[in-house]
Amino acid sequence: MTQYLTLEFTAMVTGFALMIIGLWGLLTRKNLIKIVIGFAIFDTGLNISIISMSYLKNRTAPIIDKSIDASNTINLFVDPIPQALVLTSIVIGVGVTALMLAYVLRMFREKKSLDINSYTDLKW
Amino acid sequence: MVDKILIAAGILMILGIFLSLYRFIKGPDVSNRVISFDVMTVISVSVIALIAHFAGRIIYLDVALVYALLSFVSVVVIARYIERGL
Amino acid sequence: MIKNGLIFLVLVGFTVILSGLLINFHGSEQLNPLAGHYVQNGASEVGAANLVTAVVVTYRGFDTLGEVTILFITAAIVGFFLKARKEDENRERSLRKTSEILSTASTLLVPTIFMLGVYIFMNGHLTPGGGFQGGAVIATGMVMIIMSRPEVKFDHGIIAWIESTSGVGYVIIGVLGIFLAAGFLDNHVLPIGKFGTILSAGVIPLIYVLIGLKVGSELTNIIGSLKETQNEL
Amino acid sequence: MEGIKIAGAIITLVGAIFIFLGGLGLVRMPDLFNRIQAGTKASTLGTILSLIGLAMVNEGWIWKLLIIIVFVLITNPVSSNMIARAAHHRGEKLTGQTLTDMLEEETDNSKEMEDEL
Amino acid sequence: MMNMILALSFELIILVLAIIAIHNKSLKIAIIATGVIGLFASVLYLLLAAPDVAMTEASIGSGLTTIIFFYVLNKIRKTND
Amino acid sequence: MNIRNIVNLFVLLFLIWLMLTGTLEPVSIAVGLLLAAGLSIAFGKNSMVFGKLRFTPKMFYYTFLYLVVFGWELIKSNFKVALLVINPKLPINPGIIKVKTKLKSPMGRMILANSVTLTPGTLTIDIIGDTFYIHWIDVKTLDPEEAGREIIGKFEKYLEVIYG
Repeated sequence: MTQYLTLEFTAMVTGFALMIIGLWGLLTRKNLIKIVIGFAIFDTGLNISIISMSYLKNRTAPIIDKSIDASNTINLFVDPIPQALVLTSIVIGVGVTALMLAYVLRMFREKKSLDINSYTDLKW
Repeated sequence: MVDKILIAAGILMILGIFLSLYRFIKGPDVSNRVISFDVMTVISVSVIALIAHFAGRIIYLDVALVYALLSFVSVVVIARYIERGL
Repeated sequence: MIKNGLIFLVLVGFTVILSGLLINFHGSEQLNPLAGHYVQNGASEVGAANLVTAVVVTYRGFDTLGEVTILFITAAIVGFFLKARKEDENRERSLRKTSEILSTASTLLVPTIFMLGVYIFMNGHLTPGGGFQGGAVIATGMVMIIMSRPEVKFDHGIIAWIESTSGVGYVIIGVLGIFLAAGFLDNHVLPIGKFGTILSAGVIPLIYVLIGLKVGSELTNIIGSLKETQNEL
Repeated sequence: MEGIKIAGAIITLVGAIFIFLGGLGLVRMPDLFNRIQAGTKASTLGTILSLIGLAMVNEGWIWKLLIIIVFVLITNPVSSNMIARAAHHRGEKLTGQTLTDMLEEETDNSKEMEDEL
Repeated sequence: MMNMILALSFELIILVLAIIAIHNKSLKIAIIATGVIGLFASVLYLLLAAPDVAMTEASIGSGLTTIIFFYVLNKIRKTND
Repeated sequence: MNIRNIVNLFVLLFLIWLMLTGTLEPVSIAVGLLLAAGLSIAFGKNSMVFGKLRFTPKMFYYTFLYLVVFGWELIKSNFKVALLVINPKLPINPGIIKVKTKLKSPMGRMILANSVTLTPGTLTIDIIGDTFYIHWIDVKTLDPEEAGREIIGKFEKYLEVIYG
């Protein structure tokens, strides 16, 4: 039991649960903006699970300052590579969200409706 | 000794966040939820400072500064939306 | 009905895949070899105290260039889709006025916010900051200006000029790295300097200033086009 | 030295108690304006006290904590004022115990506006 | 131990808010809930020793996303004045 | 273009830079001076509120007095509202009243409104002309004069000296 009660494991569970909740919203909601919100939640869950993979027990952030012994960094720091990855992923995420919202506005201009069932032009 | 007192303080802050979460779930309309959002972020600033103390890193405090600033601007945008000024 | 069943099946399948991943997840005790190399030699090779910055700007600098390009394309598409509305003065006048407290406080807050943004991207190699965060803070300052004076219009020409100039500057610094140092986007174009001071780590502060200006102007552009597009309904 | 640290920790604890009372006020008060009064104000003082306490516990953190305190002191009243103003403009219901509303007379256009979004 | 308590509470809060964000009928409430998820996720990143990511999430993922959502919502709401 | 305006903004921004970096290295100070100069020239002409400040010894003395009074009021009224919250009967008596202010400068009015908002028990809702509309959790009087003395009188006399 106690082996599962660690910071990285619970954060991983949270990230996966957020991904499932986001997917649920993405698939079941009818409102276009709700679908974009589901996407944003999915994105956050994904980022949380990647970061929880980079965490190592009892270590600290990879930034050298006065409170850190600079010769022993390999035993003090967590993994910096997933952090750099997620940093860029968040910025891309906001760009994609803005793009989706611009599409939503454009679609709304055509049909004056936010319900996804009224867009049947390409449905088969 | 110091750390024990600070752990008690942290638990009280978490309870405060849970109480405002109750208001967020219950709150009859949007304005009440925005108030709850505001209170949660103000409490979180001191939680971040507490985390910085337990980690022993001064650099974490920069995050608290950005956090306070961005939530303030979000609240102002939401308020302007509510009063139709956006 | 069939559709709901399919959605349920997709969610259950996703849950099964994720729980399979979760069971095999063990927190590791040691850094893997690549991360170990970055952590051990990052400070001496690059000269940046913040190793995440070292990875973002130098070791994986090419990815960052691509990412900034993606953000630029996104801002361009948003601006293309949302054309500016026709001039209707009536709507501007029907908006509720800003409160006096906000407009007075913003004269105090806006310079402070800009100073904070500049601090964040100038100190990206020493503190948890950098171009992306600083750019977002600068865009927030622009939002604050709109909030306090709704009638203000951004000059898209100046924003586009800042954006393209900083983008070109970023690429030029990268190309200079080929001639003056070991390769594209190498940071030894300028001397490394004393570890832990503001003007150290080669060209990392310069690159982060350029990224900050570029990201800030792109996000400002997105918000500006969302503000100035026509009202539906 | 140790005494100053313990005093700082106790100040942080007092701040945490104020934060908790702010949350309690947010739950118990009957309408929006009273919730702002009890909630955001108490938690602002609580945050300031706990940051001061942490500045006493960790030497060398004072300047950065001080700038956070100044920032919270400037921004927090502005944001709660904005929410209160917007809600009053929308025609937020006041609690039955309210004695008087002198702003109601000034704003004649405080019609109830419904929107379904 | 403190970190564990804080992390568990924030994870619980994030999950509750995610369910509110998907389940609630009102779009405004869903957007505010998404913003709060971003803010608490940034505290969680800080607990997982990633201050850079925490700062990015607080500034971009939470703040600017909320602002963009509200601008879009402002464009498509029914104006009755 | 007001020179005093730009200089005041420059001093403010440079102090913020010093507090943020927390070092006294010459290079850092030089960078901070450059940045503060650039930003204050860029924003100086839009924000006319700083030009009113005059740095005299009297002003510093009154600022100090104001901070002491404000801190004392903050703590006192916080305890009052905290006792209200934990009281099971919740004996509140709220209402929105109006008070008139004598202050003219925008900065002084903003600081007055923020001080009123920060002390629990009173909350500025709107400012129309010279009138502050204040939500008071425990209304004692409906008369604007008396309410003004009760709520803003203690702050106003210091701010009047500081901001003229």
